[in-house]
Amino acid sequence: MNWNAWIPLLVVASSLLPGLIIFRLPEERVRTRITLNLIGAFLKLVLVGWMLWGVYQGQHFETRLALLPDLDLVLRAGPLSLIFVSLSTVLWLVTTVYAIGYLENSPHRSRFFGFFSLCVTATVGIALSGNLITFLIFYELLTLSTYPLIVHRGTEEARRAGQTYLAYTIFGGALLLLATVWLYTLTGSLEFTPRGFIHGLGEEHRTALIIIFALFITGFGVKAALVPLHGWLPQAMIAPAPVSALLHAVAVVKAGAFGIIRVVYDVFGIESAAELGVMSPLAWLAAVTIIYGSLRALFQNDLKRRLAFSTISQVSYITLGVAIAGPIATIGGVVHLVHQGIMKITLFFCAGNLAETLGIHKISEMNGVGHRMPWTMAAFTVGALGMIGVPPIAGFVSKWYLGLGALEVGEGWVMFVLAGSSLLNAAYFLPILHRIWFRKQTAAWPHEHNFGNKETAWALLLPPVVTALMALAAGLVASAPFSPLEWAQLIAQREFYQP
Amino acid sequence: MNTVFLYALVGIGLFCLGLFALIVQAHLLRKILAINIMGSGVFLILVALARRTEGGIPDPVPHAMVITGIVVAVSATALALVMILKVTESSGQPEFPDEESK
Amino acid sequence: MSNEIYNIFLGFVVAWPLLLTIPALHTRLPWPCFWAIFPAAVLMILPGEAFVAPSWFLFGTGLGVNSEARWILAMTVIVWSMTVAVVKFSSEQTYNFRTPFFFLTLAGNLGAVLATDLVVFVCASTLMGYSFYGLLLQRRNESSYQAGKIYLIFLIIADLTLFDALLLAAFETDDLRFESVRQAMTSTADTSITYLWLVLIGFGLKAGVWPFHLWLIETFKYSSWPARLLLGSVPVAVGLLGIVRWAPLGGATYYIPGLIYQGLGIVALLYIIIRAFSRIQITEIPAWTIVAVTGLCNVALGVGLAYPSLWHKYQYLVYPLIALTGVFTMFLSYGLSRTKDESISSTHRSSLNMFKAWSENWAGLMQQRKQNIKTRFVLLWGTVVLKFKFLHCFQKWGIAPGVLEQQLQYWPNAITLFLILVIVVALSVFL
Amino acid sequence: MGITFIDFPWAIALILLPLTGGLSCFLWPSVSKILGLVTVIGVMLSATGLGWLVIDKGVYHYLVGGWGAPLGIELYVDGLSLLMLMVTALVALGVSIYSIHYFELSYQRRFWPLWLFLLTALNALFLSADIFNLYVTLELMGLAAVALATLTGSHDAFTAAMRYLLATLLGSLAFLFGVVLLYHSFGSLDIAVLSERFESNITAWAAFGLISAGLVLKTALFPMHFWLPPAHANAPAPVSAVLSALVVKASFYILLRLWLEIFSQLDTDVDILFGFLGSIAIIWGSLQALRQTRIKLLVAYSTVAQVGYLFLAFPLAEKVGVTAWSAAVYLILSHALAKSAMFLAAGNLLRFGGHDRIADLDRVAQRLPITVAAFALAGVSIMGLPPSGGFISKWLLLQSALVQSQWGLVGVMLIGGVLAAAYIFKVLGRAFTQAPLPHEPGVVPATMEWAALLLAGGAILLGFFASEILAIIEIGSPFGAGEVKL
Repeated sequence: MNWNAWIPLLVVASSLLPGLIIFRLPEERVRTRITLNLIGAFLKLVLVGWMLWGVYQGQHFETRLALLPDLDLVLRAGPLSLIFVSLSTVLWLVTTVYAIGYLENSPHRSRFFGFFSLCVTATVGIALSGNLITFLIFYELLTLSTYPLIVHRGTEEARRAGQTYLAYTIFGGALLLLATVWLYTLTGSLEFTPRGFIHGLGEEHRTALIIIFALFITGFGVKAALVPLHGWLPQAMIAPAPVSALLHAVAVVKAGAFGIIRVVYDVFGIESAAELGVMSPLAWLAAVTIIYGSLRALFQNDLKRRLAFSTISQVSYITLGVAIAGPIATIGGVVHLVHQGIMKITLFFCAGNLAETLGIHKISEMNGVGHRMPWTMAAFTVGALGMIGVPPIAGFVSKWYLGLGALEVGEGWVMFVLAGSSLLNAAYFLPILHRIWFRKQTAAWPHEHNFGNKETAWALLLPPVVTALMALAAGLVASAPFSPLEWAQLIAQREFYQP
Repeated sequence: MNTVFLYALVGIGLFCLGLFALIVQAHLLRKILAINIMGSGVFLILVALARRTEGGIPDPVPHAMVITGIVVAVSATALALVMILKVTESSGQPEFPDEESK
Repeated sequence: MSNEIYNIFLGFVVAWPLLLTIPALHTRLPWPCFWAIFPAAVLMILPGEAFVAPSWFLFGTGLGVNSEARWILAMTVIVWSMTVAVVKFSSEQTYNFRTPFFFLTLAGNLGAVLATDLVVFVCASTLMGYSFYGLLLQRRNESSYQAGKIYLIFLIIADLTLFDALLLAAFETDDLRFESVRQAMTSTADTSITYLWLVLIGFGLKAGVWPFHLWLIETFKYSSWPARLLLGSVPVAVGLLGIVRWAPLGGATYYIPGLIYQGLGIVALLYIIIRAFSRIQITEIPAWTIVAVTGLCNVALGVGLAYPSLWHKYQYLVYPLIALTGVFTMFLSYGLSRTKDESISSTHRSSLNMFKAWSENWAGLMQQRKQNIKTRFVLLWGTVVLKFKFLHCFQKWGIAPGVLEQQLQYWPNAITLFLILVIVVALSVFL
Repeated sequence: MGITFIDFPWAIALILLPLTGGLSCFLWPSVSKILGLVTVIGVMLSATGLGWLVIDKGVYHYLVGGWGAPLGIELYVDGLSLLMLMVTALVALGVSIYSIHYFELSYQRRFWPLWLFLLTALNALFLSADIFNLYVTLELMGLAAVALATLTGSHDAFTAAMRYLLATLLGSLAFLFGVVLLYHSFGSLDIAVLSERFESNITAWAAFGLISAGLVLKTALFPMHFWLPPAHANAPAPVSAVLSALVVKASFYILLRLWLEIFSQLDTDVDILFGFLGSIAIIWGSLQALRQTRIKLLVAYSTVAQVGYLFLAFPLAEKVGVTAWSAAVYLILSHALAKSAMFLAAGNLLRFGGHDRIADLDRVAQRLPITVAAFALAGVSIMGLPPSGGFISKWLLLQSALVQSQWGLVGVMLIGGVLAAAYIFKVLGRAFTQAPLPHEPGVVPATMEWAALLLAGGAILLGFFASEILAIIEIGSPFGAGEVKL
């Protein structure tokens, strides 16, 4: 029996099954729910670790189930898949712990954790998809399973945010469906192939291919929050903090960015895409998004909204890295997928801690909070500095490779975008840090909860500290084996150098 | 022009007449009657066309069909009449609400 | 001492103060600040050279110590120990919230001194720069906040400039050790000019070289004693060290940049002399001295850039010079601290006021602009809404589907449509 | 044993079982609940047996009483009719389980006989091999459906049902007229024989026009949908489910059958007309659904829109027949399951809140999670989002449209999907929020909730077994062979 053919499916199932069981659990069975969640998360971690090790040694992991007569549901573990799978798996574990602490004593937890597991299932499915239709299926599943989390609080505002989210994503999904089917009728294949599978098409399909590419980018751009398709993201911040942390900072926007990576590398192929002349518009789009997101972030007083606009800006680094279309920029883009995830989840955890422990939602209320919650705020500081690109935190490594990649292919203007964005990042993060550490507390905390002599609950404190350490480590030991950077290099090598 | 064809034309005429009445008559009973007349038209055609060759034995199948059809029509009419009563009972007039003004 | 242990010790010198940052550790240790410097002091007196670059660390970069670095290391150790001795950080109270920043700055400083390549240098100096901000704000009053803000702005711009320089260097060569970067830059003329300018500006900002000296004066005036004592060593000396380490000195001839740099240095000196006669306050003296010294160094560096042969000849003097700068300014500040204490803040406010006016103006301007942009957005949105006001008519139109649907459900219409359908379908065959 | 078991005349059982069941329910109303349920389970088993038989041995012919055409009745089962029978049985099972607790006792005795007669008519319709039997079953089905639609007994229900009755009678008559003309011209009622003898002449045109229009009226294609929304919205929930899921599909099935076997020989552009009307139906139905403030009306208009998709297959089938028709059949299946689930869920919401106004839904996502889950899952299929049967059919439809560069239809399908999402989430969004005016909740029995979820789950599961089901459709190649498959 070949176990390798089943592991990708097991990875997906390891969060699906607990999720389905949790749906039916009564609200008060807290312990069973926690156990189920953690078992699923650990199991997934072990399985992903196994796959990582296997792929490193050249093994193949592929699950293939018939979907349509000549289209299969394919789950395959390649280097690119694994980098995203590992990210979501590790962060799922961390976020589960966090969510347990965050939602303690709040209503509808079974529903929350059920959909949460579904979201992770969808994300992992997206990561492991071996062809476009599988990708599409999980992509839509992600849309659907995120919706209940956004409207989780059940307020009118939440409902409206949910409707906005759907208006954007359903529209994007429709375009993706069109693009996928169209491509299928042209090529007869949807299988992700390194360097793409559209080479065989003649010159007469050029226009069609350009339109298909544009459709893909628009479709994925919705989730990746490319300007002007970003409107849903700041609104979706109405969701509980763990959702903002894992989903809006990592899973959902990354799914979009990952889709762009897949389309450029494994559907069109860098060379064909460059030949079509679609890469530089994409790069410009990403650049505009980076600057625009940072500019908007400057004007936000709500902490989560500021972080949301920051996400819009940061996720486009990934797109930018892809669009620059050189091997080194690819490393930058792909590695930022991981780095941004770790750093941004840290920031959202900290924002959640502030809200949950002290009732702080606005930046203007954060004066002197560093004395009250030093560990949380230390983690926040690491995350924020990493976002700015301060060495040696993870963000520095991504910016390094992006800048270098741009120089390599002679796109000097990217340097200015990076510099401008860093400057803006500093302009909206450093004042927060200043408030945290150096201002005196001016007013009483809005809603302080007492956690004894600790600054907050363990389950709330541990996750941000762990992710902040991960962000530091990702930069400090960037060249260690199995580090995100090493994997990104492996991916770039596969895309650019191997025959 | 043979008699068969004449019967068929009459059938078609009945069908069209019924259809016309179905459109213009507001009273539900009249509508049901119109439907019945249309049905009769169809049956007439069916019976009329059963004789395929001049002087030959008529085809039995259309007759079977007509009998079946009549049974169906009777039951349908019965149901329709009950429903007209119900509609009249609940709304006070045997018409569709949107046609009342006509 | 075997090589292995020496190397590990090298890493430990930097890692130790970092570890001490954790409150649980340094609150338990007696005299934590002294202990933090202690390994560095040991390293200073240990003989021999060492170099460690574990392959997993950052991009395979590392730390090292040799005779040149030892000069600067010596300066660092002296300055920091003096500072500790004078101020007695954590002995004052049981737990001083600024203490972690002290350790972080120290670690960054040591890292920058011991760096053997560009990446580690950047990492360490950034760590140092940002945590020094914490030391600057020790006083926690408005004027120190303002001074700190200026410092931070200069720091960010400097870091960005240096980041770009770093990328240029990495673009030219894979090996980012100082020596190989210098060689690579010597061989590529056009990139190296850009690179040189980026380095000069970046570190010029960091070291407070004239005309970028504004932050230096202000922070000196409005920060507390430990920060003042460290000012000459921490940002300034490390900045100068950066120029020496990074710039492709002694390779190709950079005549024009060299000339400009010399000119800048001379102008700086002249400027300070003129200022000295007019309105320098006594408390600013050390800061102005620092600017003057950096001006002098600039002249020297400019000469070095313009005449590589001269550079080779007197190269060995540079490191002691930088070391002396740090120590000298430290003592100067210390002396001042004995003579005049805290009276400045109330008496001489002219310069502060000027700065404050400027900075508040600037901040106010930003605020205003923010407001403006916001109002403009609102206005724009308003006009858009107004323009599309007619869309509200559609709300009336909204009933149109309802009416149409009613018409469709109207029995005669429905049946007529049916009739038409029959005819159309039948005729369509015909057509 | 195996041989005898497989030789059992399952097809006859499919007709006789519900017929006798219905009669017994009529005779012994006090036990109608149990009788009805047993019958439906029997029907389910028979359908499974028949399916086993057909998958094993291919196309199935049965001459009732040993009499062949023209006087005898012949039953014919190929992949298409088999799938229709199976989905009928499945929906019937779900609806029957639901109905156990839905109706009060006095209504139980009226519901079960009628419902089993309707099931008889449906099964017989799908088994028929000649056009006159199709007429009879169509008429029976229509009458039973109308009677069922009046069960709520309200004024609106009677008016709607009356309209429905007149429409269905008119449609049947037109169909009968067409049948008469066909018989006159070609001397046979058997579909297979007709398809051989058929040729284009003026009587054939008239027959074509009458039959198509009659069936279009009964299928409620825009603008012939006037009778559907009020009738479906005012009927009791299980009845609405059956009407939308099966009754509308039955007339489409006849149209499809006759089109494929007989009228495909006509050189006509009606397919384009159908495609056009289908497109308008999608847009119009979705927009109307979006306008509604009551759930049941919304769901009913959604049926109008979904029927439009079925008719898109006509223009698309010109070049890629197998794909387009498979898509349509797949849509019939998934829509049958999804829409019945949706109506049942709507019934639960109505029972729970005492009303079905969307704006006044009160946190039903927490209080009726299974019902809302059923509604949502069914909605996924209706929207055509993966993984669901709706997605598969939409995929196939899009594929066949893109192959022929039918951009208009592509656009309509995409817009239709987005609009569907809009109206479904209009309901789901309110499921989480609190109502402005809270009210006393009614009790919803668990069977009613689970029945809805069962059907919705079926619609989702259809998305995973596409290749198997598409293989079943191909049995007896109802769509003709020799066409290039995609």
